[in-house]
Amino acid sequence: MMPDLGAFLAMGGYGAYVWSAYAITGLILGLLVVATLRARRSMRASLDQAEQASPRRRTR
Amino acid sequence: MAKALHRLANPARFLRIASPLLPWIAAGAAVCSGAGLWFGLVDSPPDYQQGDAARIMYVHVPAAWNALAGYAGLAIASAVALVWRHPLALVAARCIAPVGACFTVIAIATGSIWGHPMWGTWWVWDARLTSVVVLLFLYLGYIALLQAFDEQETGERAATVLALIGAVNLPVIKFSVDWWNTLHQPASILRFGGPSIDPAMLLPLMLMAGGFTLLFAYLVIIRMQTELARRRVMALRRAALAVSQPNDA
Amino acid sequence: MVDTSKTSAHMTDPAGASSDALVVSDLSCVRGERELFSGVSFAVPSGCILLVTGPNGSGKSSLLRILAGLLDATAGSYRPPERGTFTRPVGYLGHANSIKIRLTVRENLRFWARLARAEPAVEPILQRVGLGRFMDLPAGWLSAGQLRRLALSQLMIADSRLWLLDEPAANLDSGGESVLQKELARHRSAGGCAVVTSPTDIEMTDARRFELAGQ
Amino acid sequence: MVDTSKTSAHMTDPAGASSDALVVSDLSCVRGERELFSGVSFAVPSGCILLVTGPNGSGKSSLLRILAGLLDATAGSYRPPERGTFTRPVGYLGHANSIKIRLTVRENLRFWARLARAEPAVEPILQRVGLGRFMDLPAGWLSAGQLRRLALSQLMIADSRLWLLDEPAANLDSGGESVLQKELARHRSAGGCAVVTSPTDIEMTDARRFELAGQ
Amino acid sequence: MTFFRAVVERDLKLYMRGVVDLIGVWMFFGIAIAMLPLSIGPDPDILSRIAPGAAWAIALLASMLSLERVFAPDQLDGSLDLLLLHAPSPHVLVLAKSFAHWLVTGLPFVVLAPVAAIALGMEVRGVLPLAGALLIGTPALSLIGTLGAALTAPLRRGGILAALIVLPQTIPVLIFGTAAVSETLMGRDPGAHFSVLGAFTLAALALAPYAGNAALRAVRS
Amino acid sequence: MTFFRAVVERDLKLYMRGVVDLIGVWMFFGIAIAMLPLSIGPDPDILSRIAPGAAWAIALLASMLSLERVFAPDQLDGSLDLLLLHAPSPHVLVLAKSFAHWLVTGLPFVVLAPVAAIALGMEVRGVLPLAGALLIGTPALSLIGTLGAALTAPLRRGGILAALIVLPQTIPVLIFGTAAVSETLMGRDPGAHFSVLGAFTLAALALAPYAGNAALRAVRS
Ligand code: HEM
Ligand SMILES: Nc1ncnc2c1ncn2[C@@H]1O[C@H](COP(=O)(O)OP(=O)(O)OP(=O)(O)O)[C@@H](O)[C@H]1O
Ligand SMILES: Nc1ncnc2c1ncn2[C@@H]1O[C@H](COP(=O)(O)OP(=O)(O)OP(=O)(O)O)[C@@H](O)[C@H]1O
Ligand SMILES: [Mg+2]
Ligand SMILES: [Mg+2]
Repeated sequence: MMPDLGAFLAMGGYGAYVWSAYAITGLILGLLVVATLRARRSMRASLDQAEQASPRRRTR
Repeated sequence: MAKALHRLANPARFLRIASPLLPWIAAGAAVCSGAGLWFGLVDSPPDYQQGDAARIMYVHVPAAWNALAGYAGLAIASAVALVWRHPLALVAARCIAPVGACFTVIAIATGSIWGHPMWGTWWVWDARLTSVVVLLFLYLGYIALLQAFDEQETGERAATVLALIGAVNLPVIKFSVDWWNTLHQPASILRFGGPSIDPAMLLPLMLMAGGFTLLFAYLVIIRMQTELARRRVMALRRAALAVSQPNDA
Repeated sequence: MVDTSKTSAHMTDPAGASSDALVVSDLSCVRGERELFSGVSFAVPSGCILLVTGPNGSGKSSLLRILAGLLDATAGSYRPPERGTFTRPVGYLGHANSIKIRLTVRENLRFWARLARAEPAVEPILQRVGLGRFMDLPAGWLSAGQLRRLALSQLMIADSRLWLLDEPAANLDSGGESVLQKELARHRSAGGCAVVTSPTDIEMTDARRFELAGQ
Repeated sequence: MVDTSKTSAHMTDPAGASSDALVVSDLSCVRGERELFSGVSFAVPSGCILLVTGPNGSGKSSLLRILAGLLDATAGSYRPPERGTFTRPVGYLGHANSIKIRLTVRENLRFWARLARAEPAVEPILQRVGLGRFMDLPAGWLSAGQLRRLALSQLMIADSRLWLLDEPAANLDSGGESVLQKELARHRSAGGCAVVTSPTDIEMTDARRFELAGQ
Repeated sequence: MTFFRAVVERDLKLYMRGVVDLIGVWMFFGIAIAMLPLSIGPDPDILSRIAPGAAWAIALLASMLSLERVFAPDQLDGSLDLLLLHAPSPHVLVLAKSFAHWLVTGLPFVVLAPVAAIALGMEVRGVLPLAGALLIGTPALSLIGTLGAALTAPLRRGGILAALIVLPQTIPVLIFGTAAVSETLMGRDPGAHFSVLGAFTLAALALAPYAGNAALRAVRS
Repeated sequence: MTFFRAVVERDLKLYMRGVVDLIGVWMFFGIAIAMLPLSIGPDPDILSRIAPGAAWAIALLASMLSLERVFAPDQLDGSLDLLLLHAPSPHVLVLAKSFAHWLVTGLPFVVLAPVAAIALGMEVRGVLPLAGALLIGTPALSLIGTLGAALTAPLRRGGILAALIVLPQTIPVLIFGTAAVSETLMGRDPGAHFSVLGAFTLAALALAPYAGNAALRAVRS
């Protein structure tokens, strides 16, 4: 199915356009997913911390 | 405190229901987009008119659809929040906004890239393009207002009112812009496609649209989980704060 | 979370209070997710002054803003007195003076007089608070205590039954304080009532007291 | 124009005062074409507190602003004390609190600490004024008295020899007032001096007094 | 009605006392108009074509620029509390505030903009439609703008945010307002456009008090 | 220098505290650019010709819009007194204030304005001149603007006249800034315009601290 990687990448002369469109989409969505997951992870960490510290102690 | 607990009750139920669904949604998004990419980039014919440039469509159009649907979701959530005072609706609205804005940016960026080979320019002030820009600003305005207040609740109430004003106005804006364009613009914009899309192109388009929509849902739910966790953290911190006060004068 | 309320402070039975009294029942207030007070109940009949004291941050201002309708209570209810022979039911003087520095002293007061539909005899009132000589100066030139006097005169001209005064004596000299006392006496003898806050326990003849404990 | 000065208030001979004293000679001030005071002379040596009283509008704030270099006197002169072992010669706390409501309490204080080149140990000072629990809240959430405490801590961190305090106790509760007294005592025992205004005659142990008569 | 008049008159007085800011707004208008020939070049044909649109755009920006003065100062010095306390209903307050804002930022442009447009070379028969369109359309700008101002009232620097959230909502006014003029200039009947513009303003007039009330309640805390 | 850095960093933090707020300025710019075609029509030819001028006008507007934040808030809450008390000299304060203002309202436009101009259809070879002109010219806007801000801080009328004298000084910046770009686009040498622009900024840099100092003294009375 991949006889000619070069032709595939060239996209009939529109390669730069097509690939940059996909790249931008991938980049934005990738960053969004990573940021979203990271935020959840760090928030869960602080939740654990806060729950351990409560109800009597300050969490600093 | 009892009231605060009561307010957490609904979100807790939400978490119980949504969390187990997440892996399935993620898998669905991955499968749909993967298959969409395969059919879109490899296993579909180039468009007879636009050649391979038409493959941009498989990211552009789903992103644009999601951007539009996102604002509808935002407005509905805001209306629910305002009318039924459902706390979860506020959380949903606030979490939809950034995701929707990102999809709007993608639609604009990919459309712009597509426009260069097709129209010979990155941008024209045509009705649809202009209204997408306006949509982006509606999202950004909502986010900005949401963040502008020290007290989160105040920001939420303000942004809710704004979302509803925007929702009432959106059709009017859309109509005006369309109308404005048809009046002024006999512009030389090539219009592509029409309704008759080759089924070989329709399949990847639909797959990608499904994948993007699932991804949208996935992101929103995770953000809601994060937001709910953040609220609990704040509540716990404040409760702790109210109990201990060793060194105060 | 600590329960800070002094629910013992019922002064009359709220249910039986006459309609010319401010009746507060079981009010509580949460701000910034911290409970300031809860279960606050009292009544202030006409002719009566309630002095609300409590340390900084105990919620005195929040309580007053709730009574003025400017802030929503978290729970509980209150009923302002009917206006009776007065023009308006409720008047309010907050920490901020509500003064436009670009207008003159007279213009400032005249505006509030118009809003309150009081006859615009602002001069005698300015005389009473000791601003007679400053009437035509821009309010931005007033000293801190003079600004407070001007803010007080706004309340005096509005002719409301219930006065809500948030630390009215802040920045006032002894002359200003006696003006305040005199006006409060005049107000109560006309059948008005008032809630006055103060961070320290001040002298106020014949006033009931209510303490917010803070935490 | 009325001469309102109390020139009798020389406390030491200005000419012979040592360089660690604030020396004021024959100061007068005209604002808005009205003379507020004239011929004001006094000295405040280190370890000494001067309490300036006077009715509203008598010119207390104007005097303090002159001493801080924020306002030009119409006539007369003054010499702030040398900084000696302190970081700065003069510190000032006006009616306004100089607080940014969008920054947190800690951030507010840290900025003033930086400007004063003080080491940024803001936490202990916030504890001392009773804001320990509020350090990470936006300053806009503070109550009136809490804001005043924060403004006071700005002065404390700057480590100036001469403190100029314009009605520092406004809005403070009794806890706040005792913090203020304690800090003043600490300051004077470190060799500092202070000019404090008040519209009413307040208790201040071991302070000299100066009255602006007003008109 | 007493309340309405009292508030409008006071606001006018205050706008006039702080006249620097206003002059700033009008000056911006002047500069922007003067800039146009500079950047487009003095081609009279192009200048006259864009004249009505430019006048509208600048009137719009100027109106948005001054939103900061509608509620924020009153919020800051405590007056808003008292205004709400005295208002027969918050709706009246919102209307009075919009009206005063319109008097200083909308109405002047009804006169100024045609002058500027003529200076840019617009045909004289465009004057009346332009003034008319502005007269009909600018109240909607002020009404919508007041909503933004209410939503950002407690913010120290809400002005830009207000402009930001309001501008997209004003697009219909801008489009129909401009079109009404250019239709006339092209010799067609602008009646329909004027009707739409009027309908929009009426709708804003009907809805703004409620939305403004909701906005004020939302941010008061 | 410590003082300078401390003030700049604090002001930046305050501008950023609503990052929103700052982003607000940029978004305002974006919307304002987007509104232009809506009012003067989507004709690419006209749009591309007014692009550099519009970018400059809106940069000016955004810069002027935020002047209110330079001194007024500090004056209002008493911080200005303390800043003056701590400043090694008032000149440093004026410079620090201008610099912070430029960082948030000038610098971003050096990047944003060319993007916007391209969106309006300006030829790509105009990008560098436009960015360059903005880089050279916007500091003058901030410096002159800071003066205006200092002059309008007091409540007495004295400031009005001064502000009216100061603010129009921004017009030459605008004119030469636009001209530098359009000259390039027309294929001519813009060197002279750039020199004049630079001279303006240098003069502003040299004079503003003194004028600003004088203005602040006037305020404090
Ligand atoms: C920056 C430029 C562009 C923007 C902001 C944009 C925006 C949008 C939006 C919002 C939609 C969804 C509209 C709907 O379904 O009702 C859409 C759909 C579409 N766009 Fe674009 N677009 C841009 C450029 C382009 C270009 C250059 C092309 C191709 C030459 C293109 C082709 C399409 C197609 C084929 C659809 C699907 C049409 C349909 O479902 O009816 N777009 N675009
Ligand atoms: N907008 C707000 N958001 C969150 N918390 C707030 C807000 N305003 C006030 N608070 C908090 O509520 C508490 C009570 O404030 P309030 O102003 O009612 O106190 P107070 O009794 O009037 O104090 P003071 O004597 O200092 O005026 C304070 O701890 C304050 O930090
Ligand atoms: N900027 C100004 N221009 C003209 N006159 C002013 C100005 N500021 C204050 N004044 C006047 O100067 C007088 C003294 O003001 P000042 O603020 O010094 O009084 P004060 O003694 O501090 O009073 P208070 O106890 O009320 O704070 C007042 O009568 C005031 O009207
Ligand atoms: Mg209070
Ligand atoms: Mg004073």
